[in-house]
Order: sequence, then C-alpha cells, then structure tokens
Amino acid sequence: MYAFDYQRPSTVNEAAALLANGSGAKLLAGGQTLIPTMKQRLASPPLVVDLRDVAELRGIDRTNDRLVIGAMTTHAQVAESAVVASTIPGLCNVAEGIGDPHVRHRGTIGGSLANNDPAADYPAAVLALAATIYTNKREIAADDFFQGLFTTALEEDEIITRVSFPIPERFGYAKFPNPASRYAMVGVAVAKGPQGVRVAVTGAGQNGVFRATDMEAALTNAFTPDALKGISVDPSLMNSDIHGDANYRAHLVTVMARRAVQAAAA
Amino acid sequence: MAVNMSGEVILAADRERVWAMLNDPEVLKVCIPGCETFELDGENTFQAVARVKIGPVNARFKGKVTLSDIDAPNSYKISGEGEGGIAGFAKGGATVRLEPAEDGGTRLIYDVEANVGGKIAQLGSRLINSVAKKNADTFFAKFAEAVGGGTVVATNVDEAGTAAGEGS
Amino acid sequence: MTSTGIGVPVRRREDFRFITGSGQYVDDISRPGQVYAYFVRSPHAHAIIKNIDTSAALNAPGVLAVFTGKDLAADKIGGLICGWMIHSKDGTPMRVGPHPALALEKVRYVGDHVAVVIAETLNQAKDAAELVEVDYEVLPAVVDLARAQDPGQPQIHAEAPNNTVFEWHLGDKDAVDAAFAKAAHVTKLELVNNRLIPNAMEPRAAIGEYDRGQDSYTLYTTSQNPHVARLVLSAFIGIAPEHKLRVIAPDVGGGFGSKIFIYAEETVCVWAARKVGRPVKWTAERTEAFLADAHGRDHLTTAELAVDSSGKILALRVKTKANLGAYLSTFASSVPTYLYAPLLSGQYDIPAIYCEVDGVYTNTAPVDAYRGAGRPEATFVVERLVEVAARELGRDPAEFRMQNFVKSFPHQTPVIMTYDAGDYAACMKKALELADYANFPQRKAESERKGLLRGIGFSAYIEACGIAPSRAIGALGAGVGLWESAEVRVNPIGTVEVLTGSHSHGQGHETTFAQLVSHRLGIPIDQISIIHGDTEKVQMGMGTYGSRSGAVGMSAISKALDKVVAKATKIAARCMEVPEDTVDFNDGVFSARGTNKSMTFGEVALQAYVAHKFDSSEIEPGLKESCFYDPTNFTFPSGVHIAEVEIDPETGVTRIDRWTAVDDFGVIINPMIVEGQVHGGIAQGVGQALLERAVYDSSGQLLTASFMDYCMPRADDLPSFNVAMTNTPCPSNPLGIKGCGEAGAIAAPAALINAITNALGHENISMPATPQAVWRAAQASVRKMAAE
Amino acid sequence: MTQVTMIVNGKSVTAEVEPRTLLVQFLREHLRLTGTHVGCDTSQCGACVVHVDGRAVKSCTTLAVSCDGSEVLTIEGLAKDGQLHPMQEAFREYHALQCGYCTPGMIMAAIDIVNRKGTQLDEATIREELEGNICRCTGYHNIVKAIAAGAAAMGAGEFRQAAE
Repeated sequence: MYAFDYQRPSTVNEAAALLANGSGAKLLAGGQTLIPTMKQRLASPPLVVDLRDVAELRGIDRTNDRLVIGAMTTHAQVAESAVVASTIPGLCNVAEGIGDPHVRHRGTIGGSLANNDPAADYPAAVLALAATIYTNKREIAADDFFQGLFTTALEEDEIITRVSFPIPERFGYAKFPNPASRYAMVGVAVAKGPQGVRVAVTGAGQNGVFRATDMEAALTNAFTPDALKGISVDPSLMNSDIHGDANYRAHLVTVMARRAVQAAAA
Repeated sequence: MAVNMSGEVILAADRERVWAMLNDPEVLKVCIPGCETFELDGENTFQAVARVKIGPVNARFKGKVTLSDIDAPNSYKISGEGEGGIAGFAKGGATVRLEPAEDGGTRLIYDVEANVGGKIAQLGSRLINSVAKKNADTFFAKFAEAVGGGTVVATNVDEAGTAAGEGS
Repeated sequence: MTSTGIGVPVRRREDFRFITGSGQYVDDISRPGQVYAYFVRSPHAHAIIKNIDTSAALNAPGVLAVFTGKDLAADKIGGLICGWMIHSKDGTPMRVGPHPALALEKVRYVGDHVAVVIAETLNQAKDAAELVEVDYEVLPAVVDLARAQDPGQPQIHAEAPNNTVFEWHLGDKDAVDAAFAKAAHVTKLELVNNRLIPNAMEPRAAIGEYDRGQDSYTLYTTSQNPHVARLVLSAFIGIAPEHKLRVIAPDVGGGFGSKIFIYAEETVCVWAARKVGRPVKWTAERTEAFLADAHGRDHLTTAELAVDSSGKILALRVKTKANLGAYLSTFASSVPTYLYAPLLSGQYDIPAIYCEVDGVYTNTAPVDAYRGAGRPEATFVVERLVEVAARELGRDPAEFRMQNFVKSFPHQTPVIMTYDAGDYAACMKKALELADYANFPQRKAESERKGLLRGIGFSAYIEACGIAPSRAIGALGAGVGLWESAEVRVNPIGTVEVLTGSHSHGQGHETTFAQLVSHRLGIPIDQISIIHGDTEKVQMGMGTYGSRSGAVGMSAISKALDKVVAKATKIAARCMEVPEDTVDFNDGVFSARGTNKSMTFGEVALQAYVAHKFDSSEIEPGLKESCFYDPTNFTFPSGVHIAEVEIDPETGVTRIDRWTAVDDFGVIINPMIVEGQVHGGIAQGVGQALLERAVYDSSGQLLTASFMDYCMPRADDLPSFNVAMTNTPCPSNPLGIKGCGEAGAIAAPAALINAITNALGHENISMPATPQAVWRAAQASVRKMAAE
Repeated sequence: MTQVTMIVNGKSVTAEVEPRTLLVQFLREHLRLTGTHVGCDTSQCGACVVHVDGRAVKSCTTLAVSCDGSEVLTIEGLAKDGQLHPMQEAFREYHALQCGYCTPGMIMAAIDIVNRKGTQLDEATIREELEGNICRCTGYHNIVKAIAAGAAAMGAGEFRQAAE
C-alpha cells in the first residue's frame, strides 16, 4: 500500500467536507474491495475517510411500506435482520450470499452500491426492487443510479446515507457464483411489487447490472418460472471471461431467472 | 490479455471533415477516455497520458501514440503503447477506415487489437473485455459528438485468445 | 506394544503449537536488523533487457542496495540447475539454457526475476522497486505447447533449437506396433493434463543471514529438503562451501512439491545478506507465488490401447508433449520421463508399451513436480483409456479391469518396473462393495427423475514411490542418490532424539517417526523427540517428496534402532552378567532368559554412559547409532477410487455425491494420519479434475494469478470421503511400508472424469470439467437423448 | 502516524502506526502475535481470520486504525489458564490440520460459526460456512468433523468461556 492520511469523522457532513474540493479522498465503507485494491497498489488515495463512526449511517427500519437500510449496515446485519426477514426475506438471502462470512462482517450495502462492481449482488436486488438511494445531497432512483460498469450517479463528494426499498409482494434472487471468486457469474433478482414486475441481472452483462425487460413482460403476464420459457437475453451483450463465455452466461441468465421466480414464490 | 474488437459508426459529417478530426490531437484528447495530455512529439507521433479508472482501480498510463499506413482520407492505423507502472502495460492498434455513407455522412469502420499485461491482466482479466468495449463506446460517442453527431452501429468483442490451459 | 506404537491413531504431537498459534514458519521469524527484499519481475513473457537503470531506486528512502543479474555474475554466483539428465532417443543429452537467478540478457516468462531491491522496510523496498527502470525489447512469446516446437516459432533458448529440450522414449516400439497390427479393438484418446499451480497455503519465504566473524551463512527457507538446498547452493550455485552454509527449514506450511526446488529468491537473499551486511528477508505475496512457483502437470497426450477379441489388453502407445516452462527447474526433466512412463502399465498386465515424450520450453513459469509428479499424468492416461475401452467394448469397467489386472508377483512390466506385491482384485472388490456399485442403477434412475444426470467412474491406480535404489536411478540420469539418513541418540536417562533427513511440512513425522521408536524401544512417546529441518543438526538427508519418508526415512530409523538395540543388548548382558544370546528385549525391558534379572531401557542407557560395567576396549561407551538406508526397490502402493457424481444439465454444475477409496499402503504406522493424507490428495485431484487450471493468454500473461481466478477446492466443493484400506506389506523395506502421500492426487482425476463422462454418455470432456464445459457437453447428451 | 488503542486477547495495547498498517501487520509485526497468518492478497484464503468485537474478519483486509477502540481476539488468546478451547481440542482430536498454516484462521472461523449458528451444526452448514477459508492439506474432511464436534463441546458448556 502507498501511504495515505486517515480520518474518521462522526457525521456525514464532516465526511462530505473531507471529500470536497477534488481531494481524491476515498470513503472506507467496509473496505472489502478498496483495501485489497490499495494493497495491490492499484489505487493510491491521498486520504481515506473511514465511515465506521458515523452513527447516522446505521440501522434497519421499517417505515410504512418501505424498508430502510443505513448505508453502513453490513451484509451480515442485513442477513440476520428480523426486520428484513419479515419484510423482504429474499434480501436476507442476497446479503447471505455475498462474499464469505468474514467479508460479510465488514462489507456494507452502501460500499457495495457505490462501487457498483458488475458482478456484485446488491445492485441486482436494488434495481429489481426499484429502491431509492438516499445521499447527503438528494435521492436517486435505482434506475438512474446504476450507470454501467463501476459507474454510478454519485458525484465526487456525494455519500450514500441509506437505501429505501418499497416492500414487494414477492422477491427472489438466484445466483450462479464464479467457482473461484464466488462473485456472481450470473445473478438474477426478480421482484413483483408496487412498480410491477422487475428483473435485474448482475454478473452477466458487459456493462454491469441491467434490467431484462422481455422477462419482465413475460412475468407480468404470469409470475411463474414457466413464463420465462424461450426468453433469453442477447448473448452479444454479455460479458465473457475465462470462466464463462457470453453464450453460457446468456443461458444462465434464463436459468437463474427461473430459479429466482421459484425462490420468490417459495 | 488480448482483446479484439471491431465496430462501425455512422458519423454526420463528410469524410474530409472526419479525417481531419481523426488527425487532430485536441479532438483525440477529448475523446480518449481519461486522457490528460496528448501532444505532438514528432511526425505522426504523440506523447499521451491517460488515467484509467475502473472502480477502485486508478492507474495512470504514459506512452506514445503513432499514426501509420496513412491513406488520406481513407484509412490509417493508430497504435499506442502505454506503461502504467505497477499496474502493467497496454499496447495495441486500430485500423480505421472511412467510407462515404448516405446523406453525406461517413461510415467509420474500425478493427482493434489490444493487449494488456502485468497486474491488470493477472488480477483483472474478468473485466478486460468489458472495459475495452466501454472505452471504445465512450471514444466513439465522444467522437461522434465532436464531429456533430452520429450513431454507433456495432461494437463486437471477439472472444479473447487464451493459449496455455485454455479449455471450456 | 505400547499405546503409542505402530498402528495406533496417536494424536499428533505437533498440533499443540499449530492450534495455539505457536508454530514458527519462516515469515514468523524476525532476525535482528533484518531488511527486506522485493523483486522486480518481468511483466513480459519474452523480452530482451536492453538496459536497467537502478539509480533512482538506489536514491529512494531506506534503500540499501539494488542488484541485477550482472551483480550476481560478477560475484561468480552460478545459475539455478536441473539435477536430472535426460538423453534423447538419439543419445544426445538434453538441451538446457542457462537459468540465472536474476535475468541477464533476456526475460523468459511473466514473473521472471529482473532485479532485487533491498530496503529497511518492505514498503520502502516496494516503493523503490517502482523506480527501477527496465528498458525491454519485447519479443513474440511461445505459449501454446502444441505449436511450440513448430519451425519458425520464436526461440526461447539458443541452446534448445525448436524449443525442444529432449525427445525421449521408453519401451519397445516394434513390439507395440506388432501388437496394434493384430488388435481386435483400438481405443484412442487425445488427453490434456491441465496445468496446475501448487498453492501451498504458506507462500514461499526466505531469510538470508551472514556472520562476518565466522564467515558463514544461514538461510531460513520454506524447503521440503534443506540439505538438498544446501548442496545445490554450495556445490552448484557457489554461495559458500557446505560447512559455511546452514540451511534451516522450520515449520513449513505445505509443499506438495513446490518447495523441493531451489529458486532464485532464496539464492538472492542469502547472497545479498553478505553484500548488505544485514539479514535479508523475503516473503512471497500470493500473486508472486502464482507467477514464480514451479507449476505442475501440463501435458498434451495422444494415447492408444490395443485389445484382443477376448478383452485382453495387448499394448499401449503414448505420445506426450510436456511443457517444462521457460527454464528447467530442479527436477523438471525427471517428472514427464522416469516418473511418468514407467507407470504406464498401471495395475495391468500389458505385454508391450511404448512411450515418447518431448520436453518443451515455453514462455511460462517453470514446471516441475507437483503432488504425484508424473504419476497422476500416467494414471490419467491409463485409467481413461481402460475405462473408455471397456465402454466401447460394452464391458463393465470394473470387470474389464479385473480381467487385465496383474495377478502374480513379482511382475516385470515392459517399462522398467518390477511390481513386488499387491492384490489388486481384493482392492477392487472391497471398493465395489463400499461404493454400493450394485445399486448404482437405482440411484441413477432416482437422479433422472429429478432431471439430473448421475455417473460413476473408476480409477485403479498404481504409484511408485520411495524412489530407489540410488545406483539404479543414477543410471537413469539422477544427479543425486535417494537414500535417507537417520541418527538415533539415546540420552543417559533413556530419552531419545532422532535426527532425520526427512522433512515434515504437514505429514506428521514428529508423531509417526516417534511411534516407530516408541514401538521398538518400548518407551513412551513423550520421551522421544524428532529433529529435522536443520543442516547443522542433521548431517545429511534427502528430504520429503515422492511419498518417500515412510518407506525410506523410517526404514533408516528402523535400521539405526536395530543397531541401538543390538548395542544395548550387549551392554545389558554385561550388566546382568549373563551371556548376550540369553537377553531378550521386549516392551522396553531387557531380560535374561532363565533368570529373574531384567533392566529397563533407561537403566541400560545410563549404563552405556557411565561405562562402569563393561570393558570399553570391547564396547564403546555411549548409545548413538546412525544409518544411511538405500532402498532395494521402489514401493508400489495401489488402490481403487470410485467417484459418483450428479450433474445439473441446466447449469453444468457437477456435485460429487460419493467418493470411495480403497488403498493398499502396506503396513500403516498411524491410520489417522494416513487417512488424512488420502483426503488431502483426493481434494487436490478433484481440484485438478473440476476446478483448477493455470491460464496463460497468447502473449504469455498469466490470467489466473490470484484466488479470484484460480479456483482452489473449498469445503463446499467436496463430500466426505469413504476411505478404507487393504494391506499387503511391501517386501522391499524392513517395515513393509508403502507411500501414501500422493495416492489421492494420483487416483482422483481419472475417477472423476470417468464419472462425469459416464453421466454424460460421451467422452468429450477435458479437465477441468468446469460448469461451462459440462453444460456444453450435457447439451450434446440431452440432444442425443431426445433424438433417441 | 496515528495512535491506535485496542484490546487484544484481553490486554489493552496502544501504538503509533502508519494508517496503511493492516490489522494483520499490527498483530504480527508490532505485537509479535505470529499465529495469525497471511496466505493471499485478495481476501480469499482466511488464514488471517481473527475476531473483532466478536465477529470473524479478515485481518489482511482491515486497517489497524479502523480497529481503534475494538476488542480483538486471535488464536493466541483462545486457550485460557493452560486449558485449550474446545475447538482447539477438537481440531487436534479429529486430525483437522496437517501443515497448520490455515489452522488459526480455520479455528477462529469455526468459533465464529458456532457463535452465529449455534452448537448443533450439520455437515452442509459447516461446509457452506467455510467458504472464506482455504485449506490445501486436509481435503476438509476432518475439519468438518472437528467443527461439528468442537461446536457440540462448546454447547456442552464445560469450557463455555465465550470466545469473546
């Protein structure tokens, strides 16, 4: 690692101030991606702003018809949360499938969303559930938030504070993990709720998480695995690497979508 | 890791104008993703610095860009190689052909062969195809904007060539 | 027999320090004043080094020195060596290019060592390493093994035209051709033995230290064979004469072959310690381990089996290209030759075998021994061929194997080996029973009802371990002897220290070797200590690899114990004033037959040292004996593994449902430890068959350089294993022991691929059988089934 | 340099460290607690697992300064008064280690599984929960058995010195 300065503010405003003026500072929100990258010397922020003491970024609450999760909530906390289990149980499964137990004890939902790794699990869930991402400046709809490979609507000094999920009738997630890294080679989240049926796919696309609109239409007609028969995504838009080529990924998207619907129905 | 890509863009400008812009360092600087400097260094060679940001990865590549096989205003080859320090290196080339298109526009056809090595290949192979495509799309979107409009017709990434140990 | 003797599952004595975090691995050691080395490595697979500018790095904070290959050459430090000479068919010696510890004119693989930076802290060394400017002229790389020998390919070493190190063969070509000419059936397969990266969990590490007052060096290193390291560093590389170089291999976190070899990093650390006058420490990062540890396997093979109309195997013909990487590692040349082709007879009576092997340079990391070393490759060839032949002939694979098993011993194969003992059918029958083979069809039908494909596959392997005798292997080109040494020191109060040349890095020698001593001397195990891994304590040894420590290392201890008991018996007789031939030694007590006189082992030990009761001109005082034991033959463990898998044709995911292993390791010292060795070996074999592969791209970049892309077997990839034994003692060593360390890795890949191909209904799948590969293959099966 | 104070194995320690110091470096190099190992650079192998505030984390992917004010438990802190922790005992009894390198991380992970999932663990749960720990020696067979037995022994309460 290169040397850097370290700050641990206790409020969002303090943190935002440290990010201002193009300082090149990086937020540490669990650090399960940032720290390995810095160890490889592939990132060299002059300042690391650790959000662990910012109390206002924590907590899981149900308010009216929404589930609200603070940005610094760890994957383990989501997975184990009785509130989540009683509102969007499938979201517990998403969190439980991220990384491994030790990673889940540090990694956070805010960190995952801000990073928007094209193989991360949360982006698919957040997009399918039509969640709203709240920042220190504004609220951003999931459809606007994810802007392709590692790209989000966040500005340099913008900090995710919480994520608000409308509570769906049904939600399911099915993941085909990369056998080595256990990131999603294909992950499909399916939700049926106030916003209709939404299907979001991670791991597979060339440009990060995306919605599978043909599948949404089919599932709107009938929310059953069989409704997806014969519907596939365009392989030319899928990623390919040494673990799986575009055709295989495209095939898996349909298989995982069917399994996600099954999980949602269960 | 080798990446092969090809694609087509229809541009809303005539061939001469497109050709001129393809040879304008200022235009290229604006269009190359992350490009910080792009300066003439000799006949048809340029010194360039580009910052590559892929998620948490943030690396700076310094290198040289050369134009060759110049057949104005029809085609050239643009090649470059950059050193990214600890991150590794990238090198590659693109042949670019221009053909007249309908309505006075120009069809730009390109073929890219690129290679990346060092840490980015060792640790980031899952992302290389996607990043290459994204960069190509970004470049041509900006280029189209610079020439006054256009549409990307196709960007195709060929399956990367892996040798030893390959199998699927 | 004591409760800690032979055959008892004694709990391991080394465990206490490991479960309490008190182990001492090399990286856990800090020497006073130590500084840190960091290596500048080539990012290119093949390039000329035009210039190296170290000036900026030298001026960086904390930097003590920056060295390049020229500095080593100026000090007359020699290159790394390959210790096994192979001759080609035409009688010419193998063609070997130089292997400098730090590259001189050229780099030849990504990760090749270009320079070393030594600084006060590791971060300072890394910072400065970024300032070393290397001007490369990049050359085209040779990566594809299949084409590396083609005319017109880039030349990696001037010494090896067409990148060919050797074109070796073994067996009788004419006899094989004749047998094929009259065969009723020929089975032919094209096989890929995938390239693996060993990945012991402890990365390699070294601390070099120089004592100016004594003019002597100490090297702490992650080695499976510290004495061999010392020998090579002294006699060939020229660091210092052996009496001025101490090599210590403390706790070592797994080896699997990869820590046999003498690498650039430890060579540079120990040499640089004198140059900078401080201890120099280096610890590999995992990505460095991926790049620069010796890899394993990597064969392309065409294999054919000739069978007569009764199902009797007539002959085997094999042609293999073996990737040796960019330089020849320490034992690289022996692995695809003498550790491979002599195993091609498997458990079968095959009258004629002919094998050709080309050893090939490529611009990839050096390839050398990895758990099994040549024997997994051979077993994969034989067991895939036999399985497919049985299927093609419509025969039950188990029954076809049993028809062709070697049934009488000793058995001379056409490829060097004389099998000494075994009962292959007994193993097979036991395995069939444990695997509940009879009810497989019901289980298959049950899987099919769930939309899943089920398959079962066999692997009846043989291995040759305890590689020996030294004279014979010398005739085959080995540069060393493969005996082992032991010294048994009995202390005056009867406690025992055993010094062994074997090295334990997970095998549990501190327990099993002590069990042997406890058994023989009748003393409790806590009165025995096993000392290894330090050239200043143990005089000489050959180390641990090739499943040799039981058969060879313990035999040496056994022979030394014979001498101890013989001398102690003499002393006891003098003390008890009885004739020597009336003294018996049982359970730690010397007793004089026909009298009530007896002495404990401890009492006799004390008498040996006080020397009051015998004539020291007749019997020397003291009780210490040693032995250099050279085996008279290899040992031939064998066994049958049966894998049963269930495949989801929708995703291509293979789940291992059952694993049955029945192995014959001869006499077993500690069944708990032996079973553990089998488990670990199977896991590595499963890794090879399902998960692991090193992938280089066409320009020689390693794309699997971390655990993110190189798939290590994890707990949820594996089932629990059903492990059982049969025991036919090995007649060629005093303990009847065979080796057990590699068996699982040797047997598993063929069993698993045979199971998967059985499930799929066709043979077109290679290793690793990734979900994508299996899915593609399953699609073909599903289409075929639909058509039928 | 930044000051960091934490309780490690029950003892309070304070040190000045560079912010880039990883928790594992702090433990191994500053405190000489070398039982916690480093086996990879990418947060996969789990040789470095310790408990921070009662939760298993990868100490190679955690900054020491981020643990300011935390309680850290390492393999060296498990045995109390010369009495091995039941999970340590189980690893020895079931031959769940060979080279020993992954063992400290494996034991710390195992105790964390029990803390989260209880003392009655089936094989499938244990295998799944070991996703973040790689062992190259044992094939996991005996590790799985040891964890099941160690968990049961923790449940039996005889040694219920809570891990934390």
